[in-house]
Amino acid sequence: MKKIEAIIRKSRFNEVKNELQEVGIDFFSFWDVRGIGKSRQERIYRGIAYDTSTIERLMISIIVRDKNLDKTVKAIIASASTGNIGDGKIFISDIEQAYRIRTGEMGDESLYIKGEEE
Amino acid sequence: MKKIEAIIRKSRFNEVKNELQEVGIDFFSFWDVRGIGKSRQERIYRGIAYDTSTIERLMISIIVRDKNLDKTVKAIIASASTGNIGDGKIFISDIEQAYRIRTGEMGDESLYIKGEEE
Amino acid sequence: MKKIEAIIRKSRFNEVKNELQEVGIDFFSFWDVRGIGKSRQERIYRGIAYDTSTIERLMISIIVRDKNLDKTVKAIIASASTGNIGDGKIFISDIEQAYRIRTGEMGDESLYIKGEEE
Amino acid sequence: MKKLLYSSGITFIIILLSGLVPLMAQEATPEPKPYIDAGNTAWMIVATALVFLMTPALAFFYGGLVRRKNVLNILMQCFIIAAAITLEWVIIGYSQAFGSSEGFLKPFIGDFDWAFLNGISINDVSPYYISQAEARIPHIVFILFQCMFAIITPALIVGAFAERIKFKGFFIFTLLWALLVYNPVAHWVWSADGWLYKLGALDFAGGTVVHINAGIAALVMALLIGKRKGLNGSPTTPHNIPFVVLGAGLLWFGWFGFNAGSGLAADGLAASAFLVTHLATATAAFTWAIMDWIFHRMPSTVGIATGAVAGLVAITPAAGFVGIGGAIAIGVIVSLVCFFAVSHIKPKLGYDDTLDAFGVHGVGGIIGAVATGIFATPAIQGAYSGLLSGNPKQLLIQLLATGVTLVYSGVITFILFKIIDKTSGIRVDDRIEEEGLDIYEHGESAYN
Amino acid sequence: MKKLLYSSGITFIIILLSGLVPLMAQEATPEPKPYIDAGNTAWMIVATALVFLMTPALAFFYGGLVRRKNVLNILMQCFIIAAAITLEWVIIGYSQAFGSSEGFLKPFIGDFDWAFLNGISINDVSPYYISQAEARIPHIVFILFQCMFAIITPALIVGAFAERIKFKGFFIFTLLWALLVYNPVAHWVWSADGWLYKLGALDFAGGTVVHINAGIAALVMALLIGKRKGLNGSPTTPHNIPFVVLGAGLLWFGWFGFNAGSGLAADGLAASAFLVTHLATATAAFTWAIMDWIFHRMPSTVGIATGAVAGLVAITPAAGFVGIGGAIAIGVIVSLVCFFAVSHIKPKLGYDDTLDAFGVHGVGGIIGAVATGIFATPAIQGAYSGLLSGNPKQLLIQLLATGVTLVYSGVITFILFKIIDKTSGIRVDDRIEEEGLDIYEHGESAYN
Amino acid sequence: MKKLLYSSGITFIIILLSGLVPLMAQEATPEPKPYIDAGNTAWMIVATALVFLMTPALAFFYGGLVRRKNVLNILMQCFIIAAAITLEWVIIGYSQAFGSSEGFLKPFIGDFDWAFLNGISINDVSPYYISQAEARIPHIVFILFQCMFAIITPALIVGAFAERIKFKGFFIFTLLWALLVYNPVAHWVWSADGWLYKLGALDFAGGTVVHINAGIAALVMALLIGKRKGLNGSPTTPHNIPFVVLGAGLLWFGWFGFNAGSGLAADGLAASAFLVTHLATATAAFTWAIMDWIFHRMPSTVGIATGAVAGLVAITPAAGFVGIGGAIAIGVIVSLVCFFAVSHIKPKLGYDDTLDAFGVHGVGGIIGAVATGIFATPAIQGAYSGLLSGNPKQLLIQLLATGVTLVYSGVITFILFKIIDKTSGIRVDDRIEEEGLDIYEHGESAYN
Ligand SMILES: Nc1ncnc2c1ncn2[C@@H]1O[C@H](COP(=O)(O)OP(=O)(O)O)[C@@H](O)[C@H]1O
Ligand SMILES: Nc1ncnc2c1ncn2[C@@H]1O[C@H](COP(=O)(O)OP(=O)(O)O)[C@@H](O)[C@H]1O
Ligand SMILES: Nc1ncnc2c1ncn2[C@@H]1O[C@H](COP(=O)(O)OP(=O)(O)O)[C@@H](O)[C@H]1O
Repeated sequence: MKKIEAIIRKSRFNEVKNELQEVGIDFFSFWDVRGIGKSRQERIYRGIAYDTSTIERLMISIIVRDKNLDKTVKAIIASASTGNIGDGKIFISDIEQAYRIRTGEMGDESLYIKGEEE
Repeated sequence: MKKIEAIIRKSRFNEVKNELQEVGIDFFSFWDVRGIGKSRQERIYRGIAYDTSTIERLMISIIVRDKNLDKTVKAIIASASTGNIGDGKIFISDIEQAYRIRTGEMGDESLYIKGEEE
Repeated sequence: MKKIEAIIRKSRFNEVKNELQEVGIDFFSFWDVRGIGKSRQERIYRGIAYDTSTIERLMISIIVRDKNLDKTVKAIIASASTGNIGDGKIFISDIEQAYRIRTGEMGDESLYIKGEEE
Repeated sequence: MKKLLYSSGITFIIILLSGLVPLMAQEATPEPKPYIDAGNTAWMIVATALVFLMTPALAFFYGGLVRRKNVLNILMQCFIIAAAITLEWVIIGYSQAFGSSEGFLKPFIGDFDWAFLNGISINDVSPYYISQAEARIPHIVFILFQCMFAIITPALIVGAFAERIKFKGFFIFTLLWALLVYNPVAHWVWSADGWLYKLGALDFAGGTVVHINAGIAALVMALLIGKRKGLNGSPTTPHNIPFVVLGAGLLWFGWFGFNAGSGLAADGLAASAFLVTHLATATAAFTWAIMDWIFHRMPSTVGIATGAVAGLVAITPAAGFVGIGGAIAIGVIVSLVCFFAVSHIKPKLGYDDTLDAFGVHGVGGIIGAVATGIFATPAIQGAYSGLLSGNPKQLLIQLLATGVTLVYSGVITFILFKIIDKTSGIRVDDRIEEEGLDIYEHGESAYN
Repeated sequence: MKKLLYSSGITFIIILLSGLVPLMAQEATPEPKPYIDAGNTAWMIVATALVFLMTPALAFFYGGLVRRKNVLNILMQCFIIAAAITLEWVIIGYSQAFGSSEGFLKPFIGDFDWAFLNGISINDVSPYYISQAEARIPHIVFILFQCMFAIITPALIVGAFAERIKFKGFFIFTLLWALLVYNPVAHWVWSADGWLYKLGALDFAGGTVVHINAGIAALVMALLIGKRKGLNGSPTTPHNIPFVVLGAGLLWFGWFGFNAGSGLAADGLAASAFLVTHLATATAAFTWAIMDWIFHRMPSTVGIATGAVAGLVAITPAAGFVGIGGAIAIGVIVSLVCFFAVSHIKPKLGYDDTLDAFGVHGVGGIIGAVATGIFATPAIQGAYSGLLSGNPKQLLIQLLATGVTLVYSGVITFILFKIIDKTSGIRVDDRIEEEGLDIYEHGESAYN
Repeated sequence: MKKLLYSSGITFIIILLSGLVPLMAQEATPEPKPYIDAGNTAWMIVATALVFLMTPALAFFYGGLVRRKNVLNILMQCFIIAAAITLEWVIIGYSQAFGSSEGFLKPFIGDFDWAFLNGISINDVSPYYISQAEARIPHIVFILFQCMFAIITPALIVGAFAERIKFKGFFIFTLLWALLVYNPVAHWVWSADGWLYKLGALDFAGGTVVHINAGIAALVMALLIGKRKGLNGSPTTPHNIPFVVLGAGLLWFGWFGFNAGSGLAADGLAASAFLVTHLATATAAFTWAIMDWIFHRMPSTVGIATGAVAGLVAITPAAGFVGIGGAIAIGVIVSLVCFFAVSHIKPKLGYDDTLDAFGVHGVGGIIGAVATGIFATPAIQGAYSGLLSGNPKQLLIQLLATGVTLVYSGVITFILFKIIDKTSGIRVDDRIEEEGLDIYEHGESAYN
């Protein structure tokens, strides 16, 4: 199993979500993050300017079975890209074990619903 | 050392926290995430329905020494499960190194307070 | 490539950010987390006290090339430490692959901007 | 429930036995020619707007206290009450509450003569007045002022069954409750024909009609609908305490209209009502903070806001009758009692009144109604005095009015719950309760 | 656009042909000695403050609906409008809108006599009045009351181009629009010299001057500035719905000043305006909830808030002329029409009126203006009646006033857009739109 | 500090030397029979409610500016001030501030005659009035109106030591400060016996008594309590800017009661005060936005909100004395000066006045008090004129009043700090400062 962590633009979320569903990825989690980027933007506070440019991004975390890794990455790149600086990154890492809390199922099994396997 | 990432129901948080303390896990971090699930729920905006079902979940991240892995996972499954769809998942991955910022201690040592080892 | 996850005090964020830029780490993501710590603090709700002490921390996630790992960790420890309990932790794990969404570049290449390599 | 029935029964008997029920009818003295006075009208229009504002204020007070997944449900309930009860009030409510009828029903409910405000025209002078016999306000202003009371009362109940009620069931309940409970009780206490009014029950701005009435309905609903899942009685954390404070602040502000407006004129009585309202509220808020400080070594924001609301509730029926001493006493007492009701008694009894609609409004209203019978002083309005001014009768009358309201509102609420539960259903599915009412009942989430 | 021009043209012709344009000049009857009445003044000072509050309220209503990254931009726009238009109004606006001038311009615009409120002193009695000939308010209060209207009108437009306009371009547009559109149209309709006023157009509190005027400007701006990037027409999720409700609640509250204040006195007319305002709003809110319920099996919070605002808009021009029946009818109609305008027509036409400034204020204002011509009844103000009271002329006059406002405001807005677009530029860069206007236009982010 | 002492000393001497201290006592002309007027009472009741609202408004203005972990602490401080000062005011404060006493103390402080509002009854007419000798308001309304001023003044100070003060120490300080600073200074300036009043110092709505008084206390507290940890002087990011705007909007709204109510009647003077308040505020807000625009190429929301508050502060003492020209001048000047005070002078001097309580209220109040001496014109109130109307004396008197208030409030604050610091302690532990006051001082967190 692999973990895919993608940092994407908030405005591309709908596209990414739809594209993932297209390729059969139905479950994932996401949350708001802020990114530090190169392009500094000045902040103002009552006439004092200070520098803390952060940009809002969405972190998407998907754990997939190995065989689904490629298509998932491709789906994200295809749907999250705008071609402009700031499109974000995708990082892949290894997951040693997974459990489904409800049933206690382990491993690959915990990641799909039996009988619904695409 | 292993990282345990558990996605649980917000309403089970207190149970999970207590259960973890039972088994001696005193430190962990958590934050709000949203999950995409299968059960779609319609959204309404001024008479327009559109589909973006997300459900609120809590992500818990715990880094433990290898020997504590099993009991921690068990504690979470026991306390977070309701038996209904949506109970969430637990994912295990490897942590190569850990540091305690305050002291600079590394490795296993950074994860427990000396003299308090359970 | 390595992932560095640091849980730090919110009040040290500016120092950490500046220190990271000093050593050439220009990109990272962060978000709010809550930590469960040992020092319990009572909560009150309309005359009922209950116990759920959580403290606010910042999670910083940085993916770096292997050669940058050490200096990054050092930079964080140096800038995030106050010497008091609660300074937080740093965890290192392995990243197998990385993509830049905008260009589709993979691996180390996706982590720096060509021609700007420090 | 049983106990309540019992004790109010006893009260009733006492009063009958002691022959204490002379018709101390505050009959309208024959007045020369009432006219619309611009100054009084100016104040009462504003007071009406202020009372209106209390419903959004309450929505925020309650909305901040619930969990993040249910805040819109609260706001929505308050909002639809504002909309639907306004219609109900114009169509039929005002006529039933403040109109008169003939025969047996006269002391109990009005008829349909003023349905759709029929026959009430733009320059009519209000037939109701309190402190100025001639310089009055337009009838329409009185209708509107009362409309805002009719709105906020069912909105108070919302706190009891928050986080687990079906929107449809809630809506049917609210509408029926307004028709079957609010309108009659308002008639009893405030209509010139009402039997409690004729008996001499004092309720300046709505202790009985508004707070006791809503409070007991809240208790019954909380008991019947049952506890929220998976809490084991531990309180949930308010999702947005600044909203609670915003709500409390706006309630305090709007309540000046509620109480100081209830004299229906801009005069010394309004000033006095304003003063005791402000003072009792400050005292109650401060007392609650002290209790927190004593019991937990630190005062909490939710606590002080709750204390303020408790003070506002308790002074409401007394606002036009008591002086500074009474106000301070009421503030201290209500805060002490509500503090224990909410923090000690409720957990012990184990019902789940989510936002303490009973613990604050019910208990606070009862204290206020009773305290009116104790502290009313002729220094404020010459005609009215309480126990401490040598008129123990008043206290008994207040107890009677309280008891009757508790019984009536409690029983009808019980019946309404049972009917709605059997027909359209009243409690949401577990899954909806878990995931939040906002998404499943309204298709929205509050923060995105 | 074309259609609008066309139909208002026809209306114009009809009126001319049927010779329906007698000067039904509501000339001031020679009055004894007007004086400043404390009661009326008390109410109107408060009404002025209430109308002021509507601009922050609108800021929250709109601000809650946009995405998190653009909320400050909305708040900032509303805030700077409040600041800049106040200055503009005192310096020149009031004089142009309500002052008189000589010769050809007299029916169209005032001159500079009252610039800097020159010659208006502290104890002057308001030359404008509606329902009380003698007991009036200070002139300064009238100026201030109207100032708040001048502020909120351009603030309404903000909803149309939200999330993608340059602050500088927006600011220049707003200032020019106030000078070239708001002031003249206010003069036409409300000045004693205004040609629409003399024609007998009825606009109690600003259906034509405020809502139609702003609504059509909003539509033109939305069409010209183009859609937001990357949405494919799907609506964005409001970032903070409690703020939307807070805004709607405060708008409802403040609107009592807007409408019940527009009679400029604390009397029966104010009461009646308050009543129909409250009733139409409640009806519209309720109707919208029902529509949501029918079409989506659940009522939404944003929906009911939108319905309430639509009701407030539509009753505005009618508030001093219609009775209860008219109010309910207006509430139902506006809610139905706006519901479909927003949920069906807009998506089909495909323009991106971000927060439905046209769909709610434009459409609602038109319905209100027309409905005034239909439902106005002499039971409220003896001199005015509409179609259903046997005066079809009024309806035609209302249509004419509506048409003229649509054309004039639309055309000038078009021209202003083109000029500003060519000079200082009006749409932000893609990157700024993507990352949010708050950071790039104001150097701040809302929540930290 | 030293400088201040010095310069106010000089002022004092100048005045003494030039023999400019004739008793220009504005003695009450013997009036026929004052009575309670409904119109004036209507307005003043509402004005009182509006001033009350300013404290919650301030709580949000301040609360939005602090970091997320300290917002409840701010709200709590404002809330408990509202509660405790109300009690203090009724028990003793009003008597000391507005009562009279005999002998040496007469010009400096009232006695205990009116303690617990003893002897003041419901239909008493206010002994204080400004613009209407006979048609007055109830005494109780005056007491309440002034109560709200007594509440907001210490609440202003909160901004200076935000994010690092012990709740207990804060509370003791506030109570003592109200007794030892606010009540006497109010007596000096506003009581008919007060020495500054008799000297002819003008302070329409509280420039000296409220803003300078609180501002200098804020500065002293900020200096003594020391900087927050770990900031190195860089400002912290406001955690919720919409709350800041909400607070500023409600402050602007409530301030109409503050200033236009300070004439104690609904008349031309109230209208004029409303006008100059609104105008100066708009001007100041706009000016600040322009400064932001010039210095940072973009106007910020916090900036424009701060500018508005600065304008409100500065116009306060002048509201009943200046015309349009004066209002615009004051708006521009205060915004320019406060902008630099906050953005340039404070960072250089290096004290940590968290929310610029001194930089905005202190500096703004001084500007307002002085400007009153410059711009006061007999066109508003015939008896009062300033430098530009040929009365340089007034300016000197204003400087004297300002200087005396700065010295007195500063010195007593200094002493109070030292005493409390030594006894109960005043600064929280580092750990609490780091983790936030909300959890450690109140057992709550704002958002969950
Ligand atoms: N090495 C990294 N570690 C963690 N987050 C990163 C890293 N690189 C980029 N990000 C995140 O991705 C966001 C966008 O990436 P960026 O590099 O600006 O886009 P692009 O690759 O198009 O230049 C950043 O704001 C940051 O949140
Ligand atoms: N493969 C996954 N990757 C990331 N998050 C997941 C994954 N599977 C589930 N989740 C998270 O867990 C939540 C609940 O899981 P779900 O599969 O609905 O429960 P159950 O296993 O009981 O059917 C989801 O809403 C989502 O946030
Ligand atoms: N093993 C862990 N897993 C996840 N988060 C942790 C772990 N240990 C500490 N943290 C996080 O770091 C924060 C601070 O760490 P703490 O141990 O209190 O500091 P210190 O090392 O100085 O004693 C905690 O509140 C928690 O959020």
